[in-house]
Amino acid sequence: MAVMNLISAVNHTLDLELGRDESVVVFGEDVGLEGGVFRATVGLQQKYGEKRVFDTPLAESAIIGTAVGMAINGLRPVAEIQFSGFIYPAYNQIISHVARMRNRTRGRLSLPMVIRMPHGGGIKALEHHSESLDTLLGHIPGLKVVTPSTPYDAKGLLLSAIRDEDPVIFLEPSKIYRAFRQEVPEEDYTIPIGKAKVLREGTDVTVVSWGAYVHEVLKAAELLAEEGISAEVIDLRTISPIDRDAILESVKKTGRFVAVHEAAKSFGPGAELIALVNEGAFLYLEAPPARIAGFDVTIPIPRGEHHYFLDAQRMAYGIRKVANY
Amino acid sequence: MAVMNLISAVNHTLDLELGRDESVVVFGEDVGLEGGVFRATVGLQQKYGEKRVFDTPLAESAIIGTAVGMAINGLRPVAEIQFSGFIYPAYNQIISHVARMRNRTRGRLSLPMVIRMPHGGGIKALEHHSESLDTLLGHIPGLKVVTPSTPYDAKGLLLSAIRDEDPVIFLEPSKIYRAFRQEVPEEDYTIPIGKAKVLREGTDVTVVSWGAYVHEVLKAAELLAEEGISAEVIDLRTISPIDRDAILESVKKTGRFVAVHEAAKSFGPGAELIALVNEGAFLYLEAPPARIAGFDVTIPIPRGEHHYFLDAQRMAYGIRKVANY
Amino acid sequence: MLVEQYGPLHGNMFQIMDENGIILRPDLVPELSDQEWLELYKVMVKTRCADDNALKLQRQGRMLTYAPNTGQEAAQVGSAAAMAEKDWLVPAFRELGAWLLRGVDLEKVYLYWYGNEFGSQFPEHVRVLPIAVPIASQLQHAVGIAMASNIKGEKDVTVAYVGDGGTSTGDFNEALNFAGVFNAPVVFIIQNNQYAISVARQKQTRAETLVQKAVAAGIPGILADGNDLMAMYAATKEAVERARSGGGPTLIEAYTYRLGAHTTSDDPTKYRQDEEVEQWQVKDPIRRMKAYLTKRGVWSEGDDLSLIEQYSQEALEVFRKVEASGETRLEDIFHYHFQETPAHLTEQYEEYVQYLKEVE
Amino acid sequence: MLVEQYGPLHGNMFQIMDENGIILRPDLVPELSDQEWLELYKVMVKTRCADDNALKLQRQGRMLTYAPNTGQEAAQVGSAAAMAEKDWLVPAFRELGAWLLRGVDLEKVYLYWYGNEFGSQFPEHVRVLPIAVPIASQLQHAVGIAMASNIKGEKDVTVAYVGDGGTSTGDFNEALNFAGVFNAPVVFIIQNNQYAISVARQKQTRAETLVQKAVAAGIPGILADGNDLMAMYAATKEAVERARSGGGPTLIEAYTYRLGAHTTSDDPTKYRQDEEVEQWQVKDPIRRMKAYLTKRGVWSEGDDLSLIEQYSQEALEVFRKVEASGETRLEDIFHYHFQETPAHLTEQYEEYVQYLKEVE
Ligand SMILES: Cc1ncc(C[n+]2csc(CCOP(=O)(O)OP(=O)(O)O)c2C)c(N)n1
Ligand SMILES: Cc1ncc(C[n+]2csc(CCOP(=O)(O)OP(=O)(O)O)c2C)c(N)n1
Ligand SMILES: [Mg+2]
Ligand SMILES: [Mg+2]
Repeated sequence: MAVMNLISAVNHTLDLELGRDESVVVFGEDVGLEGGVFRATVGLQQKYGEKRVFDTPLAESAIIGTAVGMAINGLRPVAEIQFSGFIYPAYNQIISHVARMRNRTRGRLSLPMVIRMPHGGGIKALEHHSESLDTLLGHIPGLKVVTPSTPYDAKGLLLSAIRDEDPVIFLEPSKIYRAFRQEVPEEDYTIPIGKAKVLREGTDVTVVSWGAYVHEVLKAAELLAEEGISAEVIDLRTISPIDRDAILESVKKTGRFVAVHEAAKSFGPGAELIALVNEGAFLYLEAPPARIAGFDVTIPIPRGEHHYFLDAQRMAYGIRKVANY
Repeated sequence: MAVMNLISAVNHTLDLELGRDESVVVFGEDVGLEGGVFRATVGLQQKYGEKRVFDTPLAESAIIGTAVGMAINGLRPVAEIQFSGFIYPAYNQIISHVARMRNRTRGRLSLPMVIRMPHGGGIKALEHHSESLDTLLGHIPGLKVVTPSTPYDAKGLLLSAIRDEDPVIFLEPSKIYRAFRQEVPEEDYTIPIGKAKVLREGTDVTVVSWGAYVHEVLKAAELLAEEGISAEVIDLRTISPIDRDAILESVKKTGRFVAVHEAAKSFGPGAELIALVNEGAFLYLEAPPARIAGFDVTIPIPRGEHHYFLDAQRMAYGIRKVANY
Repeated sequence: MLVEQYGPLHGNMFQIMDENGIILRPDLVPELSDQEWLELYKVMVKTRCADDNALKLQRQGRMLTYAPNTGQEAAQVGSAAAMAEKDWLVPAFRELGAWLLRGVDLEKVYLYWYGNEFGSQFPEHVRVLPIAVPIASQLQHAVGIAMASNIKGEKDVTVAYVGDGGTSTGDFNEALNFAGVFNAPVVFIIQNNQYAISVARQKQTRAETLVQKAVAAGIPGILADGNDLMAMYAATKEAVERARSGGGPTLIEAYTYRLGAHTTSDDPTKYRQDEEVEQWQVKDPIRRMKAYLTKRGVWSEGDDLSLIEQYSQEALEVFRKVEASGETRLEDIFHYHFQETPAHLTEQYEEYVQYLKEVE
Repeated sequence: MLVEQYGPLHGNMFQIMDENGIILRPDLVPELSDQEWLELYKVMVKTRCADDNALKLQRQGRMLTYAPNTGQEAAQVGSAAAMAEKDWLVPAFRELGAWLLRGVDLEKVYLYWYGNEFGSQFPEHVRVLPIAVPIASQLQHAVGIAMASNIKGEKDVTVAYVGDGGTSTGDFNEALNFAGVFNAPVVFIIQNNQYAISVARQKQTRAETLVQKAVAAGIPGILADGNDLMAMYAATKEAVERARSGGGPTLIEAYTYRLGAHTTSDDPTKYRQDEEVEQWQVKDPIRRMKAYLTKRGVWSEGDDLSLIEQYSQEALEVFRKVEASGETRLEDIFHYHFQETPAHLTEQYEEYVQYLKEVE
């Protein structure tokens, strides 16, 4: 087993899959020669050649649009969008085609493709480099959206994504690209898309999060444990489709629910989770299900971003309220 | 007072405002010479000339992007997107600039502009002609999103939108463009953005909807009234920001809540409404707040659309369940 | 090479046959037999008949919105005829002639316009993409397909269509540029039918020709008479062969005219003059090919009348079948989104079935 | 007209001054006094000093990400200098020289890169847009501003910038096309600095020049030596005058080179050779203008040293002020989204203030 951080796990996984399946191709802006602005694809062009790992011109719509064509013609494209905030020019391709081609053709054309990108913020980056797309992608019928919170998960989920016969959006929490290292098996393993994971068992309140925030939530749970509040922490892993059963099971046990996310609050992913909890576990609820979320503001550039992004203390504050309700 | 349908109310309002304020300009695909594929702008180019009412090339990103520039340089652009399903190529301009310019420049540049478009479905149109953008626009900090359900509201809300110093998205329910006529005052009046309207008072359950569905909800309320269920029906009018107080006030009275919308269920606007109700009226709830929504599927083309779009009977069925819970 | 004489900046339009079916450039007539030209002619006639039939049905309220092709048959059939068997065709939404030629059943086409997704479920061997409604977005798929052919070392070429209006979009330009950079074996065909709904070609761009947009991507282009079946065939053939032999993409502007409405929802008299339409009626691609074939002695007015009769009859029968297909089945709107339908979708389906049972 | 000699398809690059400050085309030297050239030169030097200072500070961990301009000063200053007082400038994100010339305070610029939105709050009379991060999206704003000038009957011209990478985007092409159709008084300046992060210009497009992308929109264009202050001034001047007098848009390709990194997060040795950089160092726009001015007798090495000293000092002082500004105030992230802050935002703000009180 090798020790990897999240970005090196992504690199390792792409390497593995490029080696295993010659229909896999990897491309995007600065992906080839440079190996990606975050180095996710470093070394891959040298190893697999310019036909399979390549730079594209600066045009996100065409990156996704050509991926659609490649998937139709027998490849398994893994396209990189340089930052989640630059997905918008490709939004038409994603909504109108990536998500719909299979249904439009009643199964005739499927699109086994992955769109991966650094996601979320908290890295003191420029404007548009910190966006959370949970809702903007999760709401689109026909898409699967996954996000790992550890190097181990990154590998398992990315392998599932690449091997899926349908398009998968793979959101990589850039904040924790290099935050910590973990043992990651060299061999092949997958983590199922659509399944959440209980990271910490607890009895008083269910807290659901994903991506980089998971680690803050775990810290918050520690803080709360010291006060005698036992939080069950669930890593959603897949944003769409949501593993409702896992959440409901937990809420039925704890009677309380909190969603914690980076994206803006209104029409955010927390709303969906709260709705699901209402639909499936209303009678178990001992407190209003709550969300601890981004403000409904444009994510501030660096000198203000600490106001926006949540730390364990703020999460604990919000969870505590629900636990003590 | 003249009798107008919704589309003629839009036309009349644009006429009024073009006449009153020479900084108003109206443009989009087929908007000038033809007067719009739905005839929303018919006659306006003849009256106000090609400088103020004009056709653009087929490029939604540029339609919105140039509107941003016009708004910066002293105009009040009213841009038409031909169908809501064609907004996606402009999504980058909308999210990255329309919604952010004021905040980005700390108030230096504001964008008094309106983006109007036919919205929603149920008109047996081709693919991409029936989309509901509630969530995809509502989730964006910095945007206001309104939608009228009557000719009267269309005028009042559109005048507010054009006169707003900030960008407003104006979603016109195409299904009811010509569904009915109503007396609309010739003179100037506005309806405030951000305020919902109680259309029917009731005591048993609060039902929130907007746009074309409002009329089906009212029919559903009639059906339910016959069974002795008294539904309070609220027309949201503004999708973002939501008039939370109006909803909570009603829910506190009825103890039950249902959101009814065309958009897909998951991560849809109903989730946000349910979350708000949880946050603000949890202890008043006598039943799980519910949503009656579109399936999480691509909206079917005409021969299947009746499966997707809700009628009064289906709405009544869902509302009844909540009322009888 | 044709692109040298009729390229983006020469201002010449490539023509082989004039409006009366007279060959202007015998040296450039492609080497097809009379019989082969006749077959292509028949596809044009079939397209026209299918069109006429659809319009008639639409007026009877039996067909929904429909986008007619009348006037553009040569641009479609001539270009598609230049393709090899395994080549890919990527349509916009008004390419009936090309579809029919490439093996798409009229039944599928009618079924699509009738409002059923199964109309886009072509058989495995038909390498034709479904209609793309978001204008020009399909060109990027075409480039991707062509890039994949390159990557896999296969020799297939992709032929893709777009309208004059579509050339104003970002997607069009990005597609051409990608195609150039990756030397993708793709041929882009602009059906310049002079209008994008009501917006005249002159209002789409200040460029004198649309083919000059090839210059931006550094790829070759050619302006061809889109109502001249032979010119369209020859221009596309050259481009397809260049692509197949590693020469990369080509842009073809097929200069043509939409003789009918944009779609059945549209009233063209609002934005154009009758005289203009009449001038173009004279250039009708079917008329001139008929004149040519008649002069060649392989076709007659009588043949034509019975062919039209036959095709019209067939089209009507096909439509009757489509009409009998009825409404979309409920399960079909749920079960094609993913290879494995996720639980929440199944549940939504089941809840609805339950509802239907209860209200029955 | 210059566009006739150096237009998109002539393959000639417009130069007035060579790499050593020797005038090659005395007939084309714009009518500026030595003093005026010197003033422009000073802005270039100021830009370079501000850049150097920012990089130094960044290495000290006091500045965040920063995008250096070194090597591109003439392309920026020369073009912006051709504008009239009320003209609009629409930057991409690497136009420090143009900003400074057009009256944007260095303090604002540093504040922006320091990570504070007030860095984009320019005074009312400064007709300069903020940095646009989404590549090429700003060009459409420029066209809209210019269209508004036309609609209002005002004579202002808009000058907008984009990089070589940006020319591959849909937005770039749509913007040029709109500008052509609406005859918008706008001048587009491509700073072709040969790279988009690591992607070399040759990989962005198969087009031989970037200026030939003007052909797609049917607008004039000119390829100019972007390291030649005089050429950039003359080319832009002609374009601005054409725009002002109703002649519509122009595309200018400023052929230049980014001598430094893409941003401070980037290591250019990963994707380019030292020799290449060295070749371009010889073409340094400041170096050659200094040689020219020295030869004209209005400048000396000593003057230069003390100017650099002065500007470096000033830049550092400006930065110290910026650094002292500290963090963004909480209320500022809430209160600029709308003219009237809606209730839910106020509430979110208040809740957070409450939280801060409680945890204190
Ligand atoms: C992105 C997008 N915007 C708008 C539309 C609405 N629309 C459908 S067809 C059309 C005109 C297309 O014109 P052109 O490309 O010339 O093709 P033609 O209809 O003439 O075949 C428009 C604007 C659309 N389908 N997609
Ligand atoms: C739409 C979009 N995609 C990607 C990026 C990330 N990015 C920032 S700068 C850059 C390269 C820009 O190259 P160029 O246009 O040549 O400008 P230069 O940096 O050379 O000045 C990229 C890809 C972005 N800012 N916007
Ligand atoms: Mg057309
Ligand atoms: Mg560059």
